[in-house]
Amino acid sequence: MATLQLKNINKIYDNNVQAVFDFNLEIKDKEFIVFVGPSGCGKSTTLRMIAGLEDITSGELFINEAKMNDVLPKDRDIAMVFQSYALYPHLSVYDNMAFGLQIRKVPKAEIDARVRDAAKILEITDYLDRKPKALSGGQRQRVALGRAIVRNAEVFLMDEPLSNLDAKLRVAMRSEIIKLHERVGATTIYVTHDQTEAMTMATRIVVMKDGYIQQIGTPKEIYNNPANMFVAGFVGSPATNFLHGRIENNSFVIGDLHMELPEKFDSDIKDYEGKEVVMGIRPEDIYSEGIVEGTYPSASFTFQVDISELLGHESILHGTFYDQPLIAKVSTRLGIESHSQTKLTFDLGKVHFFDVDTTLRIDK
Amino acid sequence: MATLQLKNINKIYDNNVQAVFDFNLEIKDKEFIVFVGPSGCGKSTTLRMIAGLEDITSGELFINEAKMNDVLPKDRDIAMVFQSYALYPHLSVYDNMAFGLQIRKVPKAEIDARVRDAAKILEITDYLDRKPKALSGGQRQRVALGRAIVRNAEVFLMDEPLSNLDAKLRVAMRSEIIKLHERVGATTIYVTHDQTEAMTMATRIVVMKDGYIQQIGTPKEIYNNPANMFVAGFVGSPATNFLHGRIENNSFVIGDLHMELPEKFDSDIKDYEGKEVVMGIRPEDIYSEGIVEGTYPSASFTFQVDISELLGHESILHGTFYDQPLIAKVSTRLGIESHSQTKLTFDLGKVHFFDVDTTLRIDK
Amino acid sequence: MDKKTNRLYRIFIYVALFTLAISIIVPVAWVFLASVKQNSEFYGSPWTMPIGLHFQNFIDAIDKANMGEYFINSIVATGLGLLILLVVALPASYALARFRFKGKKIVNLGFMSGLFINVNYIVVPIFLMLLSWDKGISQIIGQRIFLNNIVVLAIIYAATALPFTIYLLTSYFRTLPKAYEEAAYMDGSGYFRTMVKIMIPMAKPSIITVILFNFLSFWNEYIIALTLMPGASKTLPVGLINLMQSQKAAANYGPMYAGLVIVMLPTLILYIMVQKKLTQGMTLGGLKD
Amino acid sequence: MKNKKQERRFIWLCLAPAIILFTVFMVFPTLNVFRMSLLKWGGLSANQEFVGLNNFFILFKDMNFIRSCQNTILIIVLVAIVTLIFAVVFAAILTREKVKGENFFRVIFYIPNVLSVVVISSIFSAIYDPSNGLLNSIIGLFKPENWEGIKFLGDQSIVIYAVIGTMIWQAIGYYMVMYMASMSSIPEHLYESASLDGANKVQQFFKITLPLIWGNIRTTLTFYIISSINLSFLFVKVMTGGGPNGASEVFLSYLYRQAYDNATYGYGMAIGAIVFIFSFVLSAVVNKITLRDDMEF
Amino acid sequence: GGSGKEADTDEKVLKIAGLDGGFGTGGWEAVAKEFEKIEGVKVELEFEKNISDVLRPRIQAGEDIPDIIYLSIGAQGGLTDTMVKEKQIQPIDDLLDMKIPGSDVTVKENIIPGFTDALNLRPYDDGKLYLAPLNYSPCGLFYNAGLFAEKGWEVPTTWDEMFALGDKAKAEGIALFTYPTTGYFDAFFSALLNETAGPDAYDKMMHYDEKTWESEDAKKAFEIVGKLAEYIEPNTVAQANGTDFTKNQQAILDNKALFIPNGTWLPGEMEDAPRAEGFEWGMMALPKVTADGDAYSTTFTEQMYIPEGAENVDLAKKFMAYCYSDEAATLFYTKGKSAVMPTVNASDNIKDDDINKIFYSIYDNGAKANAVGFAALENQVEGVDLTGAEGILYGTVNSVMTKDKTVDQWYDEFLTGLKKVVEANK
Ligand SMILES: Nc1ncnc2c1ncn2[C@@H]1O[C@H](COP(=O)(O)OP(=O)(O)OP(=O)(O)O)[C@@H](O)[C@H]1O
Ligand SMILES: Nc1ncnc2c1ncn2[C@@H]1O[C@H](COP(=O)(O)OP(=O)(O)OP(=O)(O)O)[C@@H](O)[C@H]1O
Ligand SMILES: [Mg+2]
Ligand SMILES: [Mg+2]
Repeated sequence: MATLQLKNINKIYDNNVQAVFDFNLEIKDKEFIVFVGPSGCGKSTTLRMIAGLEDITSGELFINEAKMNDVLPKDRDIAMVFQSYALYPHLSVYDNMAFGLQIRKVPKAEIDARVRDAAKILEITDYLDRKPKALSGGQRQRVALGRAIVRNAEVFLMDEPLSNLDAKLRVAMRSEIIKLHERVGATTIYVTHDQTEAMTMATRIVVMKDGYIQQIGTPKEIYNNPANMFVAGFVGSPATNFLHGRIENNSFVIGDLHMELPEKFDSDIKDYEGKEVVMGIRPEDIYSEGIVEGTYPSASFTFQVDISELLGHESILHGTFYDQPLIAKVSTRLGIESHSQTKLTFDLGKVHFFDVDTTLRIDK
Repeated sequence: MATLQLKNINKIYDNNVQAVFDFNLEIKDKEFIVFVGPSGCGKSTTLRMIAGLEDITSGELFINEAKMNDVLPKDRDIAMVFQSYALYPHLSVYDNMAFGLQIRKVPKAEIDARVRDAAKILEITDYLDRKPKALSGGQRQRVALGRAIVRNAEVFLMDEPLSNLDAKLRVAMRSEIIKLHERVGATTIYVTHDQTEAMTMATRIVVMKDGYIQQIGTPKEIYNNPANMFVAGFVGSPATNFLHGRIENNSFVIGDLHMELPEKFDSDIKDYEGKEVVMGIRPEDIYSEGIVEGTYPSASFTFQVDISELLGHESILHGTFYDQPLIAKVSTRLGIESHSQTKLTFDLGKVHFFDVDTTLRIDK
Repeated sequence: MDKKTNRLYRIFIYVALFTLAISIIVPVAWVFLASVKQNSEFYGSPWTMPIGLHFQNFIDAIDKANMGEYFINSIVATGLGLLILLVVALPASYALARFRFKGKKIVNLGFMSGLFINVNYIVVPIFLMLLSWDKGISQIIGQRIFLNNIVVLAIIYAATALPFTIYLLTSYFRTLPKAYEEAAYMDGSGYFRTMVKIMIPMAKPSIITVILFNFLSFWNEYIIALTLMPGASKTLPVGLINLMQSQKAAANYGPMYAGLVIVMLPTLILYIMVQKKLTQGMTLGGLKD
Repeated sequence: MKNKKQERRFIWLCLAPAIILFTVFMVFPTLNVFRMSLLKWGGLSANQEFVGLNNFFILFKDMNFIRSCQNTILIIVLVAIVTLIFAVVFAAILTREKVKGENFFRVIFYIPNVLSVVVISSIFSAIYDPSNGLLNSIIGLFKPENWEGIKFLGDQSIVIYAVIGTMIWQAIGYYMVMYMASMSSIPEHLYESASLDGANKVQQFFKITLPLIWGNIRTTLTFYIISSINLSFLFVKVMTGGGPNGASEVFLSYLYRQAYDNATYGYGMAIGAIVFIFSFVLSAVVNKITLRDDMEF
Repeated sequence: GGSGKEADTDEKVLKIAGLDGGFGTGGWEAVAKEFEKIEGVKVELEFEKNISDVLRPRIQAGEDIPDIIYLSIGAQGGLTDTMVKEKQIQPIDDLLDMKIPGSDVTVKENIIPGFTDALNLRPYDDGKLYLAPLNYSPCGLFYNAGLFAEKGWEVPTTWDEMFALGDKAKAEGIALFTYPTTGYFDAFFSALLNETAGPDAYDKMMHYDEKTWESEDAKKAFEIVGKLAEYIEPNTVAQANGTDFTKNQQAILDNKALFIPNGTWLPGEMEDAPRAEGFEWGMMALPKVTADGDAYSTTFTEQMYIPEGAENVDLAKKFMAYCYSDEAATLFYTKGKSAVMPTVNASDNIKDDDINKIFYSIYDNGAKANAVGFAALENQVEGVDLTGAEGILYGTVNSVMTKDKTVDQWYDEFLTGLKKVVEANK
């Protein structure tokens, strides 16, 4: 129902902290955009500028092609879940949720229906009469979420709306939000630190760092083709391993291991012949089973496991590889213990190479 | 440095909400206890009672064998990270962290050293002079954490201290907390919704629901031997599948699938012959590759995949199995698409059986 | 369209502000002008402009009201009174606002009822009480110390302002979130330090209100000072009586207004100095709720 | 749970100085006033006759007292309502709106509060002047030639409103400051949230500001009662002397008239006692009526 | 009574407290200095504008009571009135027979006859003098003599002429009458009662004699005042308060009204005020009721007295006596603001070119003098203020002038109040 354009937006706070630099983003109708990035990178700030709660220091914001810089928040038809909840302390949970509807003069019966509906979805029906003070952290967060979803706004802004919920509830809420988005089709911007959420909910992800956009793309693009080392390192958990080595004859060389690279890299690495580059490989793309050994025999090596961390079904192996730290994620089934040795293989079909200086990805 | 005992503790709030029921827990010195449970189950309440911030309605609390019910919070030597941060709004970040040390008359130089140390670990050195108002959500949370870790308290209570941090920072913080715990050896109680945190940090996990303890055990015990359906369903993500069926001749029968159970179940399921039971199986214990097919051929079946959810390296398959919802987690590599069919096998070595009425685990 | 309503709204705001402002500026300017008028200008229409600037009025006022000495007295009484008041009232308000205890209702009721006591009619009993103390003490140490004592006056100012101050502060302390106290307790802070270091700073806006209002009332207080300081040493408002019109005598309007202007200036200056702090929210950003 | 003993000690330590000062300098003298209200006494001699509640019985039949009672109540009600509305609205504007010259307005609005009653009375004497007063001049602009000025202080049915007008003018700044202080502690994010919920400024005022300063408003309602009683006396004394012919007599001016001018000091103290009880009960009632859940942010 | 503090000082100290009022304090200071010289004592003066407020608590406490208080009946704060009602004043009968310090004459001989007979100085019907008179001034109606000359109007001698003049003036847009505040009616009304009812009846009335008050003659006075309502300057009531009463006085200077009841201090009080061209003060006694009746002008005096609890009663009396010396009278007139002592020679101090000369010769021109003041009551009646400045008798004038009350209502209210007072003092 709404398109958004952010053009060259900058935000400098009163204390001269610049929180957002030259932010450019076009959001199509019904998109579900997810902002991710390290704590303090400017996600909330951007959201708050879109909502109209912070002045835009420079740049332009358009909603549905209309310039919004100077439009009051109340006239932007935006519903927002605040990172800090911002519940009305003097109103009951019910009234907190009903507030926005009452203001819009929605008929009483409909308000009641919508609020109770949302409360059911959020599993807070029992608390409708309570004041926020008498709720647990997660319950408060759900009220904050409920306050937004009862509104049929054109744009939804959600700032870490599920961070204080348990995994199960979070999964349930996640799918409720997806359903809501499918039903209402409101353009949504969603901030989260939860990679699963980002991956499963987003039509596009915006990765930020220190106020700058690092990459904009679909979850698949972000995951499979990170634009730079930061994105590669940030998305996925445990983080991507970065290994320094050299390019020699279409091979990537670390220590005495010469890994013959698949053909697809040929053209991109030409220029780096003999130079140092960084190889990025995700822990889950390192195999201990024979699966890829046949394909990339040159990428097999013996790994000294310092710590083996049990993670239910999977284990995380920590160790060093030619003096560089390396983490691999393998099936628990194999029973690899700490302080043992095991044979591992890099899945060279999944690796990326990065320029040492610019940190940008080399391969296309 | 401290042991804790909670004996028959109950908490009834002023509005007659009972938040905690008959809570019993013995915590040994230097333990790292993690509380998990659905939102609103009483975790924070329990923490707050231990801290002395809420009256204990009935029951007894001992720290180092001394009864603490009536001891002032300040005399309990406990450091706490509040779920809602509770930063002093009128003090700078530095002073927020230094306050507890100033009270204890720690020499100025040492305060400074400790605060700067903590700030470095928490990556908030740049913000030491700011007031909390001018921080991002995650930065505030880190200050809240910092305020606790600068103290060398006997007991640390941490209420979701990392919920607003990005994955990378969270991993870093997690290991810092572990290090701190190893160094200081303070008895720690930690509330989290993050299963990885629970699994990797805890010496023991306490699973709560609706104010009742469901199970206390090491992460492995909780994961591998859940006491009841709730624990099985709560720990692990996606959640354990529960399949209703009957026990017939040491087999578990659903529809026309007769799964021959491994011997270890024999004695436990005897009493349930011919009765309905619930089988719990984790999504990751359902294989699409041939790995366990040989071992449990009777547990193979063809699965109609409704949705295949890409999760990076793994995919989540949603569908129904004899009219019961079933979720499996398989390697993305296999490229199973939505609306396709695939052959799956239950790893019967990993399943558990639960009583339909009591929901307790049947197998030992 | 909405810009229009917004515009109207802002126009309304400014109209309202200016209307009230003018309704104040005009009369107040009148007072200032009056303070530089000559006596003969006070008869006839009050709205004429002064013929010249008769600053002699101010000199007369300072002279006649003995402002030099009285000013110091007033400063001491007001300042000391405020100090005592805050030291006494802050803890009491804090305790009343944030704790439950036996007897709280009665204490509350007591202070509350104190609000309705009018100093105008208890000042004589206070005087009689001090006098009897003086009689007692003079037999012991041969000196009277309670009457004509600026410190006692300050104490009594503080005492009479207690109900108002406690009532106001209590109602403010009640609105502060408990979480900050809890955080302080966890940091190992005792009740006292929590109160002093954490809660009182957060009550700054209302403390400023209290200072402002009590400064005003102490500074302008007349009847207590008159009664309890019957000697030669007076406070400013009592001294100011010398400028007032007396029965059947020609009035000295000019110096009177000049005197009144002089007396009101300190309060105004104080207000100008602190008014910005009045609206500095002290409790923002610390909590997630 | 808290250590009750330590807590109690802290509480009473906090309260003790206040209770002592209050008891010595306010409670005892007040009891003395109550005692005197039971006397037939001129105020100066040793000639005191205990008459029990007789003074009070006379009081309830004293039409002049009843008139002062009516006047006082009228003043309390009108001053409270009008001042409250103005003060809250202006406080809201000055704390919530970005207005140019905000500090200027804040200072200006406060000025009447620092002016002494004598000054205010002469200001209003110039404003209410029947021939060349400001008000009459303004009204005169719209009225026909032979317009005769309104005699604000001479007309028995108007005089009390003239006093009320003066009191409101004087009080707005005072209460505005009080409301500004409490408004400033309302967290900004509540307004943000409300504005996203679509609330305009007016709605924000009624739905956020007002409920959240409700506690403060209740407190000030008590202050209105007290200060109306006290200030009306000062203004009446200077502006009208209670006249014309007692038309603007209020509680305390009547108290003075009886205690001093009429040399019935005991009777005056009985009025004092009644005023005390009246205002106490009134504000207890007001307090009860306006009770909502106590609020912390 | 006062306890003997400061008993150790050898030098006797006479403490005088008084009002810093219309006559200023210069006279007192000068007289005190003289007295100090003569008697070799020390005189402490405490003169304040708010002397009632200052003294009241001290008197209530019986502490630190001055030896002489100079504060008139009816002055703001009502302290002296209360002192009288509470019998807190010491009799000073012997004063009259004392020799004036530094001369051979007795006080009695030097005071104008009749001045010490006034009811308000002897309030208890016990034949004793309690308060000493000083600073007398004739009260009457003040007007702009220049205006009368200009218009060619005669100063009215009877009330009929008065009202006729009122009609004439009305045509010119000038009101006949105004008054500063109702407090000024004590002098006005008592003179009027003397005119309508005669001195004997007046005396009875001042003793609260119901019968006399109910007489037609008494009511006549009320009716005359009622009739003035037709001729009142329209802003009078609106300005008849503590802040604005000078505006009513200004009305005379501006030729907006012809007459105002007042005392001799008026010209001094309005010294700085602007005035109509050709303005000249004039003063007359009240017009007569009938052509052959008497015209009265109230003689207003201030009072001083020795309160109960005073320590140096004898010295105080000595000082009082000295006040009636010719030297003192001169000092009071010259150093104070034209305060005229009621001594036989005091009016000699008034020079011929002094405007006061006209005023003080009012009795020489045929007007009779009368004194204000009711007898003191044994029992005050709670809630009934019969004779105060804002009480029933005078305060109601405002209502009569604005026609909020009729003369009959006023009169009835007064009689009702009177009944209560009489009842309580039976
Ligand atoms: N002050 C209070 N008054 C009444 N009930 C309360 C109060 N605080 C919490 N509760 C209720 O007690 C229950 C337990 O709350 P608690 O805060 O301990 O939950 P929690 O386990 O910490 O949940 P979360 O993970 O959402 O923070 C909840 O149902 C909550 O609604
Ligand atoms: N009111 C403020 N004044 C000054 N600086 C601010 C203010 N609010 C935020 N900042 C700073 O701006 C930067 C961006 O803050 P923002 O809240 O947008 O981060 P974020 O991406 O939402 O982080 P988080 O994930 O921790 O919530 C941070 O460095 C923060 O310290
Ligand atoms: Mg944020
Ligand atoms: Mg919690």
